[in-house]
Amino acid sequence: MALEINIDGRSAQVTELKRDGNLVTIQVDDEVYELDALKVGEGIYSMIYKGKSYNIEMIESASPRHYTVNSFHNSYEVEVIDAQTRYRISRSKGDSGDAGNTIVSPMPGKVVKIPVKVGDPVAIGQTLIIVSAMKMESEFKAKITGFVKSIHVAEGDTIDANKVLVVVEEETRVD
Amino acid sequence: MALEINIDGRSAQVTELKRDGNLVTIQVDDEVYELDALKVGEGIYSMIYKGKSYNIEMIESASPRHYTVNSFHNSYEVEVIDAQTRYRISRSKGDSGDAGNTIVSPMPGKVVKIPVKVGDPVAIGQTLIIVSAMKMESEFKAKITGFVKSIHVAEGDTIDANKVLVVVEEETRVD
Amino acid sequence: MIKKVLVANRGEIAVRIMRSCREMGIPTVAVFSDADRSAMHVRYADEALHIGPAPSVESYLNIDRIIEAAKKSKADAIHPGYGFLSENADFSERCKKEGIEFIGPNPEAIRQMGDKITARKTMIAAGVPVVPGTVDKITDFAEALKTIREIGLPVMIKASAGGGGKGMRLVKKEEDIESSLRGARSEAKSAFGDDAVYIEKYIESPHHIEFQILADKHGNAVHLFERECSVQRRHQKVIEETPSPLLTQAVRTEMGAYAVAAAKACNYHGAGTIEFIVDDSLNYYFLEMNTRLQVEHPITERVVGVDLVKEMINIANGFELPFKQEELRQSGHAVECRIYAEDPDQNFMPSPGTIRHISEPLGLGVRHDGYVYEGYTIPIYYDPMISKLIVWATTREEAINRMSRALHEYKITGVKTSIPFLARIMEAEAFRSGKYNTHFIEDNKDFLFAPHDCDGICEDMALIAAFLEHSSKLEKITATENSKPAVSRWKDSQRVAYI
Amino acid sequence: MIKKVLVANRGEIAVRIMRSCREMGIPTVAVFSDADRSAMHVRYADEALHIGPAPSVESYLNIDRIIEAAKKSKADAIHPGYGFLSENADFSERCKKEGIEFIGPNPEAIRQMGDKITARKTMIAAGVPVVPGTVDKITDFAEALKTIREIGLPVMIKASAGGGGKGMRLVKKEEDIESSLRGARSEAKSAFGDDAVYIEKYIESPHHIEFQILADKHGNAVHLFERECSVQRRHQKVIEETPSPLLTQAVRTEMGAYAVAAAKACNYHGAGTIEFIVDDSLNYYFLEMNTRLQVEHPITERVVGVDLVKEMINIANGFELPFKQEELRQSGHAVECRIYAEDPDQNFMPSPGTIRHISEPLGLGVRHDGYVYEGYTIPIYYDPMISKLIVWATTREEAINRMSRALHEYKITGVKTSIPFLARIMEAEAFRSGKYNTHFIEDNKDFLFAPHDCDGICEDMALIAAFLEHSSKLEKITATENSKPAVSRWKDSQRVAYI
Repeated sequence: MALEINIDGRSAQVTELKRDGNLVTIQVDDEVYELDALKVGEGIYSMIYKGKSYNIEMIESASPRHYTVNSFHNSYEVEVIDAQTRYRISRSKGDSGDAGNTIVSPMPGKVVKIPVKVGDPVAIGQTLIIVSAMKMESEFKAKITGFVKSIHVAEGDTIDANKVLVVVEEETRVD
Repeated sequence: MALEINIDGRSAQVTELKRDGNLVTIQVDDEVYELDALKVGEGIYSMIYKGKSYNIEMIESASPRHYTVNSFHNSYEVEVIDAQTRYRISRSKGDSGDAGNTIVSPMPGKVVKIPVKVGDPVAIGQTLIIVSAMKMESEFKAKITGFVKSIHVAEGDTIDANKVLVVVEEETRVD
Repeated sequence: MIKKVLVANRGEIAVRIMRSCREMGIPTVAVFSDADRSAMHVRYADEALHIGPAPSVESYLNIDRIIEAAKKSKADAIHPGYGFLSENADFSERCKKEGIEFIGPNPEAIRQMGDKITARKTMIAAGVPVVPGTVDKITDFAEALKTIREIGLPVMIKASAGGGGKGMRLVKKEEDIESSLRGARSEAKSAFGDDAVYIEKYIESPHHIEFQILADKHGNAVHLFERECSVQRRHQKVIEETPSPLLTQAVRTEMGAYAVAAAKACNYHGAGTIEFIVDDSLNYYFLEMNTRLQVEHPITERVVGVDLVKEMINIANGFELPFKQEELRQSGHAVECRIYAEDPDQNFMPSPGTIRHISEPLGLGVRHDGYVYEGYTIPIYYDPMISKLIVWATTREEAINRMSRALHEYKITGVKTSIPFLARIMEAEAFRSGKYNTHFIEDNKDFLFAPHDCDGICEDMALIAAFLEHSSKLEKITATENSKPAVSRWKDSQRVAYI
Repeated sequence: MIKKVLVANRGEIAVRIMRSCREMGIPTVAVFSDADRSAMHVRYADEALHIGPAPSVESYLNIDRIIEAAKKSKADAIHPGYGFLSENADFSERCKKEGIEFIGPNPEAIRQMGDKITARKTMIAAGVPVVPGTVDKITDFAEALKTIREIGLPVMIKASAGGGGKGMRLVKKEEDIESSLRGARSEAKSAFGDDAVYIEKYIESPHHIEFQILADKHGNAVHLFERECSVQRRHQKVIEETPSPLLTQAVRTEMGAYAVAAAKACNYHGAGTIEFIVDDSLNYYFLEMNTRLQVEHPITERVVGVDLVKEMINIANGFELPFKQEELRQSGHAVECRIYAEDPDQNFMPSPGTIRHISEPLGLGVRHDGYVYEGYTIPIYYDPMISKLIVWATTREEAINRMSRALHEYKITGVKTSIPFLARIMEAEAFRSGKYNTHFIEDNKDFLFAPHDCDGICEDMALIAAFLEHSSKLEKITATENSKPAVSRWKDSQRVAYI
């Protein structure tokens, strides 16, 4: 199996060459890793590579193709690029679709600013909306590159938790 | 739904009268309990009854009908008596069957004594075999009432872990 | 004697209070909102009562519902924790009226210290140093000049009617006084139609240092030394330690005496905290008093060897303090890190969600005060703090190394946390040397937010883990698909082709 | 200076050692057997090497494989923990030969104290009290009589060739000496053909009290006071505390001095423990020396404020002890409970299995040294100890209440544990009053194994929980069945009818 995976802007080709239980040989771009990789708990991996022990924690994001991965003290945003995968996973989850493109308020608050409008092209990391809650302002940023499809609130609105705020439409990709 | 449940020798009839989420009304023999019962984790229940908070921990035994239940500081051995249940669960688990009647060595050791022979009738709690391991002797007792179906080791044998030692055949029950 | 305590709070502090009650053999009553049925404080308490919907104003801030719950459960005392109703004088008064012991100060003390102007005047009367400045507005130029010279530079001139930075001037040099004063007044005049100003001493590199006090109902009061709370973001404390690396023994003794004087000045009883602002030259000024238990109280407990919640309950019971000032000592060094469900890389945005896996930090010198468990969903309605990690060691250096170690082994999946950010602070030179003030995070942001260097191997390991996790997910889905009836397969292919 | 430590152990002690190494900035190497790939010490270490199959003799006890792993990982020191190779003189010697620092005593000290007769003779030579008795067998009646009168009653007369209770007599009264001696000798003669006997002082209500010592390579040695270890089952410690409720300050000082003398007598360096047997009248006798770190070392660490593993590493590095005897003090009270995966109601049978859920005890005064995590399967090959729970408080009573509280909040599902049994001990009058000896569990078994009384409500709650768990399981199965093709339904009905 091979997957194209984006990590903090870098796009890497990851290919499994061999697997024997938790002993795997995996190629990451030009580098071949022979390692002992064991899943020891929900989202917890123990890796032994060249005798060194690494602990990796995965946090699945709202979207099934996005992960936050803690490796040592670093935290990486990881996105799997694979149309087939995207299709299969979204289908297996029913109609809920890929939530990565939908900004939902995690808590009740007040809309401070919406620096985009419907139809605007947006890039990963671009601020879509600023919400004030728990005595602080939170900036919600685009997790994908695409276009603003819809905006469901206005500046100054008081919002409930779990309300859809902004939806971004992903750029269509044909494989 | 109603289940007959054995607890430390007492046989109780437990019937669900009403359920609205975690608010349930359950009758235990003659007593009717209206309570708030919430499963908060694997085998962990939080119960609020008449304003009091109870924490119950369940440990599933080898058999799907047997549980060890910790309630407050007490520990109870619980057995669900229900032919339909027994059948369904054992079928859903494939051919592994009901393991409650099979004594398996949890660790390597040496057989010290086997006080029963094939064909003997045995009662719950009766000692079937004594094994010495980790510098201590462990008595393995019958978890069900029935007959000794087979004995797979002899006194003085050195045994490996996970070896079947004694099998008890359950008394057949027709509902 | 208190026979049953209702804890009018939630989260880690509710559980922490119940722990001490349990050790004292006092049954506890939890109250919970719709969002908190599965919360640890409900599971931990001997009794639990539902008090209303998720929003705090309808539950944890609803005095009537809480009093009702206390009566229903026959609780004869209420511990308010911190936040919520803990500094609400009306609640303390209501408890008194209902014959329920409020485990905290009397309503008069809460009111007196809750109002900034009254608190400031009380402290001045008690001889406690306050930030020098004018209390009343100044309209006369000559008077303003005189006041500035009395206070000494640097000062901040602020428009009395102002806000938003208009009519505000920071004056650092003698030669700028007159022009700044003129500029501030004319700007204030044109912006607000009023040229009145007030003047405050400007503290350039402020340290936030607070003193813990305990006072009984018999007029005895002691301080339990200081907590250094200067590591802050958005005026919220992130890391606290004791002893403060800044204070000298002489200044500590002085400030402690003032803290006791402050408590006595408002006829205080219970546990309280006197907050000071301290400059690099160890000038210190009363800032405010918190008339409650503080989030960071555990570091004091560890270094002084006192259970503050038990002392609060004993004080509420009318007991005299069991120790005198001269019997109290600071032993070793303690550090606390507050663990938040938040994303430091996204401006500390709260990250509520479901906890999937926790590895708690354990071992020598580690105290962990938390309330979340695996499978628990952190509600979106309340504070995003997950837990407090407290370490103790014989020296400050060892304590910092121990905190690094504890943070290293503290792993949570499911939500993002501040753990990696806190670990980074433990490595920052300014923190390790003890030379930091409230500007610490801002001053060190390049270091604190820089990725760790591990020769690309961490990144590749992250990629491999993501690959394994994702591919096992794909395999599961494929397995499920293969078991479906064949009839839908053709349709699938069609859709795949057109995507 | 030690640059990298290989920990030749597993479980909680391996992780505990790695914690201190991490705090010191020393990288660690884990070794693991086939059964331990997923164990915490492998995850915790900086490096990890596989050393062999699950049985200890082929892995953790295999000196060659461990030395090989140390060389491969370039570890310049090995910490053996407790158990396994920790008291193996050959291993210590081999390390020395390979140029690897063994973090523990030299092989000569291990050998000298490992052999009971040599140890006893060394102690007698050093003036340390040993259990009075004859070392060589006695064949002469008059000599036996004389020896008994020297030792003093009660004594135990044992057949020199004997075993199984034959030829054994407990003598409590003066008038029984002669008849007992005759009886023992004639019984021994008929049973073994040899009437030689030996005589030992009989300690009626023995207490097991041990002293922690630390000695450097420069001849300095101190003791870190005692640990009371009398709560035992099958000669295995269950609960330890310090200070001992039995000792007086005068006896403590005496015993401590003897412990230091014992360490010096065998030219010891590192951490070690001198075990004493103590009777109700505070007569004490050397029992044996453990030439390693003890399971129960954390209670000493807490009360004295010392990290024993760090001290061991510093000693191995050749440093002098950083403190003198007169600088060490006991502060407050600490208690440790050993948490085993076992079933106290079934004669403490080990209960290996997979951990499904853990709620760790947290909060003030609690230290937890564990290594299991949710989803971890406790292997059947090694010790069934899951963790050690250590509490500290200002007084013994508060420490016991705190331990009760901590045990109450410590919940594990998946395996049976000794937690409820330990909680019961904390409520036992004999334990609470401090009046207990090694017969404690046997003497109090009626209380310790009796169910808690809660008016039948606990039993009904257990029934309700079992009902809910089982019925939700049934619903899941039913749901799965309903999604199956209809063709097998008829067959199902047939089988149901015939069951």
